[in-house]
Amino acid sequence: MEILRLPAELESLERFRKFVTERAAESGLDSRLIPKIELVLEEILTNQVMHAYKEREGEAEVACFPRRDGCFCLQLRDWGPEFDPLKQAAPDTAAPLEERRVGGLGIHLVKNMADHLEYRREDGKNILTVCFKKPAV
Amino acid sequence: MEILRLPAELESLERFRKFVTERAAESGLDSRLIPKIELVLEEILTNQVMHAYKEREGEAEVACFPRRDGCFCLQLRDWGPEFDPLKQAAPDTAAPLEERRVGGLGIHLVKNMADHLEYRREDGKNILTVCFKKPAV
Amino acid sequence: MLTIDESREAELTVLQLTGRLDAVTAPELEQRLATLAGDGCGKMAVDFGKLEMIVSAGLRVFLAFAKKCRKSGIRLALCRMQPVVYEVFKISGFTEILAIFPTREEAVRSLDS
Amino acid sequence: MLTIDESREAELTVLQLTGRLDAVTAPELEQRLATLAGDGCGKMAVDFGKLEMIVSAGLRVFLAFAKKCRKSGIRLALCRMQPVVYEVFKISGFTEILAIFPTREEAVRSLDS
Ligand SMILES: Nc1ncnc2c1ncn2[C@@H]1O[C@H](COP(=O)(O)OP(=O)(O)O)[C@@H](O)[C@H]1O
Ligand SMILES: Nc1ncnc2c1ncn2[C@@H]1O[C@H](COP(=O)(O)OP(=O)(O)O)[C@@H](O)[C@H]1O
Repeated sequence: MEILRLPAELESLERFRKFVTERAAESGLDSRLIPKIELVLEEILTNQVMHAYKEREGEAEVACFPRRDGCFCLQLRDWGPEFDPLKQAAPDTAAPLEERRVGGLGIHLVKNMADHLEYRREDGKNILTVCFKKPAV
Repeated sequence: MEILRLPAELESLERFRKFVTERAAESGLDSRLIPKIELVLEEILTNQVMHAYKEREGEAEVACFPRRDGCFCLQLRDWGPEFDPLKQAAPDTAAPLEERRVGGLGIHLVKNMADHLEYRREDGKNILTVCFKKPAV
Repeated sequence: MLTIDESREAELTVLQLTGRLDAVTAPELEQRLATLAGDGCGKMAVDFGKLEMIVSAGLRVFLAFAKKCRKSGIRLALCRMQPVVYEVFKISGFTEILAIFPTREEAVRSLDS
Repeated sequence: MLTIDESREAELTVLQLTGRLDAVTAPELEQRLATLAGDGCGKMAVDFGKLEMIVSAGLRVFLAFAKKCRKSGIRLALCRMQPVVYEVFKISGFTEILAIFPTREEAVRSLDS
């Protein structure tokens, strides 16, 4: 398990991204998976910056680890108020243009891109684990 | 506070070093202090690899943060058995060549290079805090 | 990093996006689109050929802009999305409400008809 | 990264160290010194001019080698240490037990006397 903790701010996105993509590449993951992993990472980090900490300062932590079955996993942690993204209602992606609400797509994308998602609240932390299967060759 | 956690192995030294020197540079530290900080970092990490975990695997964590008085601080953590380096006896640095024992200089160097050192044991972790004063200009 | 290259020919504006459309760069695009709409642009094609990644902050910009286009009569077509970018539009249901074409020619042609 | 450049002239071997002498690179130097001692080298100067950093693993190599030199009659001189490297030798008491000179000329001259 490798861990990077940085201030929860948009300026940290790039360093988190490098940290994760290097680990993903080392783990021998198919490079076509990398953009999906980046998307998931950025959506969750952005939510931590925008929603978990709103106007106040805080920290975000990203851990990378391989699962025994060969999946590549991320764990994202913040010290914001309890928030379970898996309980969010899905946006109506079938509404016509005029009726579509702007926003609310980040968690929906995360749910669709990840192969496995798990949320837990522990020691005052939100802990979201996201796993990606290595595609069969 | 920024934190990096990696497997405790010599291969991680270089990444820890980059992490710390980039933070030190960002903090506006005098560049002449950097080699001292690197020395302290490497001595402690090497001890974690060699002694805290001996033959077994484990993790090392490095945090960087500024202290209110302007000091640049590192915090090094491991999950090895309790070990307080501040309680180690100083080596005899005045013995003639024939009588000098090989080794045992790492902690001595750390004590001499750092401006402030603090050890505590917490939650099964060894936590060593090391601070460096910004030299007066 | 996002680069926005613009070319104009009469009523048609073509934007070429290069790089990443993420939470950091989305405001730049939003700003640029607002300026173009204010300038009275009538038809716009956006070429995604060199865009490597888009996140929901980028989708948000396109949805808001498409709504504005609908109201003010600007015609909008998107084209040349890489597979992962297209997948993001697809999962979000945006492929049903935006005009997306494989090639720039088709996108431009659709704006003329 | 550590580079060890070697030049020989009759009985004298000069090693020039470039880079960092740390826990990763110290074994390389230890190995090289052992080979030289085994080859029957009689006088050795080590030029630290391009060595940026040394940690205790590097000191360990020099102390062990200096002991071996004393026993086997090899003459050893070190030179051109950067301030931080010299400080490490000083704090460890090594400036008292090893011959350290500001210039390479002085180091080589000391081996002849
Ligand atoms: N980490 C978080 N803490 C608290 N609330 C959150 C968090 N992440 C998301 N939310 C809430 O869930 C909503 C949906 O999030 P998301 O799908 O990412 O879309 P967006 O952030 O664009 O609104 C957000 O608007 C916010 O109210
Ligand atoms: N993290 C640690 N855990 C347990 N023992 C340690 C640790 N660090 C150092 N030691 C002990 O302290 C001794 C002195 O350490 P040090 O001064 O760094 O010299 P060296 O590692 O070269 O022996 C080591 O030999 C070891 O026995």
